[in-house]
Amino acid sequence: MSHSEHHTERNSLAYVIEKNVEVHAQKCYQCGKCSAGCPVADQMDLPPSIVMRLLQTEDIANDEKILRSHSIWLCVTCEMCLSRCPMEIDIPSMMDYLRQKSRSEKKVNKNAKNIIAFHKSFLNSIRFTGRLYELGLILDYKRQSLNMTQDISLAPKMISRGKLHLFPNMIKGTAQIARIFKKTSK
Amino acid sequence: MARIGVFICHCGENISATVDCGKVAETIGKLKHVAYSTEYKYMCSDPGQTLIKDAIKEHKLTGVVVSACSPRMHEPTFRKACAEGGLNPFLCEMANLREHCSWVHEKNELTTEKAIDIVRTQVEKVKLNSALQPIKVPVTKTAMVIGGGIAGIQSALDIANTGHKVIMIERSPSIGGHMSQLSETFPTLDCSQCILTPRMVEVAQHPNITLYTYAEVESVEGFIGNFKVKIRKKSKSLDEKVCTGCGLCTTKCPQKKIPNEFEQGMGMRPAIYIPFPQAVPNRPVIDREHCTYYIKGKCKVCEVVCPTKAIRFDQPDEILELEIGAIVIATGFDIKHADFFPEYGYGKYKDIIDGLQFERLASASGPTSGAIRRPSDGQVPKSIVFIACAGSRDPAKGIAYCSKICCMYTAKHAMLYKHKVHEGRAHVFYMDIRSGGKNYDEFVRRAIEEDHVKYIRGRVSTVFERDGKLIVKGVDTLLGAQPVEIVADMVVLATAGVANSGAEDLAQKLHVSYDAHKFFAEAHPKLKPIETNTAGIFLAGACQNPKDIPDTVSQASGAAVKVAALFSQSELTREPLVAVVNRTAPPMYSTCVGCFLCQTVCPYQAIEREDFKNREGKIVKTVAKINEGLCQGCGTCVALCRSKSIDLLGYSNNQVYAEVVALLNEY
Amino acid sequence: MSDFEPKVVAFVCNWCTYAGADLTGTSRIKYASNVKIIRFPCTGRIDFMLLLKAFANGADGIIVSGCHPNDCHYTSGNFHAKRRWIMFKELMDFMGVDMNRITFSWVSAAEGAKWADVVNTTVTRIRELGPYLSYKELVNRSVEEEVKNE
Amino acid sequence: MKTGIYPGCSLTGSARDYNESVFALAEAFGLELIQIPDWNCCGATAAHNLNKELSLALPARILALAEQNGLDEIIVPCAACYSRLVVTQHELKNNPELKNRISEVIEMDYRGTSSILNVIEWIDKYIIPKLDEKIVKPFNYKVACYYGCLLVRPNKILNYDRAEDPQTLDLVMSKIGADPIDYPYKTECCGAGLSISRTDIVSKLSGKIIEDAEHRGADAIIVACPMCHSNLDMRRPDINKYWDTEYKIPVIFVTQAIGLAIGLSPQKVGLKRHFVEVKIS
Repeated sequence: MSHSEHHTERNSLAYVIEKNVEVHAQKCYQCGKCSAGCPVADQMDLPPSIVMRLLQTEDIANDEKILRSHSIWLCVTCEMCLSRCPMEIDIPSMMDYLRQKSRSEKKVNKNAKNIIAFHKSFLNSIRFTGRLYELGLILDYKRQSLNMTQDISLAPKMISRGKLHLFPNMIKGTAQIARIFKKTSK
Repeated sequence: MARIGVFICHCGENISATVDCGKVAETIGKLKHVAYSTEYKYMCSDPGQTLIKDAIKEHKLTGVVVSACSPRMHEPTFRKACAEGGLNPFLCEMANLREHCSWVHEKNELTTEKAIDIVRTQVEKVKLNSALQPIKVPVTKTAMVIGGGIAGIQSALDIANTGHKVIMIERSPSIGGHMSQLSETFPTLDCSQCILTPRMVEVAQHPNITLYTYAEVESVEGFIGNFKVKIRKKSKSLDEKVCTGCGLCTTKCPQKKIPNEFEQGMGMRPAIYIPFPQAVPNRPVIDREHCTYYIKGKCKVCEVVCPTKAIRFDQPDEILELEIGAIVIATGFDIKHADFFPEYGYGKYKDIIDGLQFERLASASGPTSGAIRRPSDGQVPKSIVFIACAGSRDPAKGIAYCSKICCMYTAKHAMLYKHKVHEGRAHVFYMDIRSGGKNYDEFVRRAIEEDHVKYIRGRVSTVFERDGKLIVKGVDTLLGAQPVEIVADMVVLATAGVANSGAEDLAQKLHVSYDAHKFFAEAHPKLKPIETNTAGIFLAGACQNPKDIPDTVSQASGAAVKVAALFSQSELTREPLVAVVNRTAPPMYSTCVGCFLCQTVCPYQAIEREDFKNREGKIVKTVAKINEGLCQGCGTCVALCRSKSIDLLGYSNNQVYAEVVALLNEY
Repeated sequence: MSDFEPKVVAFVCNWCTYAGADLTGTSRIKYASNVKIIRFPCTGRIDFMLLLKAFANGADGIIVSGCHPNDCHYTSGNFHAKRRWIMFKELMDFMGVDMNRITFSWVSAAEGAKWADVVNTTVTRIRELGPYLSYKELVNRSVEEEVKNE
Repeated sequence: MKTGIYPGCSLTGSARDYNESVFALAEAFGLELIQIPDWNCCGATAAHNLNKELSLALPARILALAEQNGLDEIIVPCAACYSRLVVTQHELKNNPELKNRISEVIEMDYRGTSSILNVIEWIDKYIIPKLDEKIVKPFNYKVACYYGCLLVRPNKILNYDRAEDPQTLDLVMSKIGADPIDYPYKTECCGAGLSISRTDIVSKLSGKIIEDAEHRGADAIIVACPMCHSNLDMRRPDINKYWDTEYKIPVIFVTQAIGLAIGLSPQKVGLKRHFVEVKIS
């Protein structure tokens, strides 16, 4: 509470995060336990503890590095980091925030293209039907990612096991869902 | 006509940065009865105090208000200055402008207004202060040391060597404490028992020291110089005078499967036992909780084999009542154990041990005779991972502080391992290496440079077992958080040091403060680190916070000096802030109606009866009277008195009413 | 109402709450400046008639705070305070004194942050309740009546 | 009290087997489960990755529908949906302003009063008390209980079981005769939402989970989350290709295992729909 009063003129990413998701980057003392437990840290360009360190510098170039990183999209929100963090820093909430900021500032990392394409396809699917239409999702994702051959063998097997519907399952409140999407998409 | 002097302190900028001291001094200067009002940068400095002394004479002051820090900090300083200036010290009050105002509020008008109110309140109070004379009480020149670890031992020996009597209380069957469990000590790697056991023997043989082991404090009453202590000597179920300590009973006891406390659970002991070979006193006790006779009503093997017939199954606990002048608390600490760590398996893996267990493994007198063998299968581990800061600096686990000793003993453990198992690999996961102290950092460097202990900066996320090995997952934060996975045979956790069990209970019996972690609290973090806030009770060692041996020993000697200083006087002067029952002219004698409700609530038995007799010697009235030697000035009797006949000097009804009225009304 | 600054008096014991409030200062934790502290050796010393005195003199709220149960520097002063407090509370309730204006709490010498919390919640509550005019009116009226009667 | 059920999208498609086993159990134990009428998708990972408000609004609509229909208690078999619903309830409870805003977005009254049960809580409450008398074929296998992430984390919010080495699923399994092994991968992540977009990562992570279970001699991996199931079962060919292995250990929903123990047919509990053949039965 008293911090924000001292730093009202700041506009660093750490400050914005503090204000929006109440995650205090300066709490981190770089023990690395988050990175040590993170299932995808070895794939990341910036493991979680490094993201925390970059935030602490409050340096514009470092803030850019974070928003343009692949890491924020690789985070699978498994919550292991938060669960073991000695300082109880809510990294998963911070990652959610960083993803949204990275997207709204058009700084999305190129390598994250597929991941975002999938999320978008997913939301597209439920925007119109209310529920996930798995076949539609796969087709839409292929269109968005231009990844035509992936999982080509999976679909027939799913269909044969009754796990893939050929047609969407529309709910009654689709209009309401559409309005929810509209109202929240500012 | 009151003439009050008011002195506003800036405390450097600590007060003046948020309070307009000039305005306060000016406003106060205009109040009725204020003869002098001024401000100064440091009132507690020598020129500051001189300012007060001079003003007392120059302005013929009848009362002084020093508006500065908390009276808990500097009241004695300024009362002394007033006395030197020729004013009765009890005509000086302090207004707390720092802790209760400038440090807790923002800089604005309201804060300055509050400062003025605080000062005004004290001005009104001090007008009603009366000149008091200190009370003299006798001093019982016997000290009690609670705890027989290295802190208690050092303190007891130092006090005893000044020629005063010492009673030492230890709750386990032997003195020695944690130090007796240690293998070698940093930074010299000399054997812990070799340097400790001579001291233990000295305690036992010292003519001025009376040792009670297997004993605990039952209750404490009284005050500095005059404590009345009850000790419970738990029954050892044998006659110590008859027992020769031959130990035959301990070898014949059929119950042999009790986890050995001294070996940190890594060995077993019988129900009748001597904790360790060098124990002082070297006499066994029967652990009644596990003894077959006490559980099932038959066995008595020890009684049968005892050559001197020393066993006493029906021996009761004994309560001793002691007169004590000063108390040293030296109850030590405990550590967290492996079961405290969910991410390291909740203690379910036998080969994840804590630091004290490693000490026992490395100790020549330990369960493996000093060979490093892992508990699960007795194999010599080819690789050990040491995890520093296990539980310390971990607010999520409720322990935000640094345990201070772990960096050093972890380096020592890794070194000892490398000395004993040359081909072994030792890794230390650490966050920071805190090795301040004489030859300490050199010691850590030796571990790294000469003994090739691999230090990895990072906290371990998890440890689990697979194929009899322990998989340790961490990162190297100095390599950009690169994952590190070590397959180890054993893991040693440098677990957090915590308050000893029963610390809170003991603090309540002694009426001393303790902190949020149940460590005993010092009276002042810098200037009174040995005193508690209860006069006559001192601290030594790790009962205050985790400490290493040199720090513990230093503090223990410091506590001894405090006790010796107290015992150097035969009388003690005490603040005369005691209760008084009023006296009026006969035939009333006092407004006291003699209900003696006050007697029932007084915690110090300080309320006596006084009879008034007429000329014929017949008792016409009996009223309450305070024994000022016993009264501690809590004032409970004052608030309770129905006839308003009791008042408390320094906090009289008139004074507190004046404070309330001043605080709430315009001036 | 927005510029109403409540006057709150705190009656605290020297050993726990006063020391706790010192710790609040040492830790530089900020709190509302409406509270002014009067120090007693022990909560056992506090005569609850003082509370009425404070209200009569214009207090809008009162805090009474001492050591936690079992932590009393004088062994049992806080127990007696607590016992008297319970009786006093009943009486005050009966008389129509607004008990929402009084906070009774335990703050130890180690609880600097708790002291700030006790102060802030009390001040916020009193701010919502507004000035304690009804008590002042009651007292003033009775004084006038007394004068008339004479 | 009526118990509602929020199946979630997976259970109507790729996790039909899970759905069948939940309803088979409900039928066998005479438990009524009322589907929340007109339920929608909870938004899953996609929503909270891209749009925080949406990630609260979608679950809020589901909860509001449950309230409207008088369903004070809802079982959510999918661990991911369970997590989203509980987290939403928690966030809205602690932020009245946000709660009003979300109410406005979903155009419904939201109170946040429903009690949300995960599948193990439901089993503990309704099935365990009547289980003993029904067991005809004890599930005598060594099992690795795999909880995944979202059943136990964020622990402070879910407040269910312990975050490290949880035990509830193990206890349920031992009740039907199984022998749960010490299994350090219980709460390691399988890769979850990256299944389609980064199959390589999922293959890698899920492969480790399977490898350790096989290494410790487990006969089956027991799960309570459709996402975990699809990553460990449907993705098995990808996993075996990634690691160059031939892992054959079946992945079974806890509800399927209980079904088998009380004598339901493999068909009835959906075992025939698995990709990795289940030889247990």
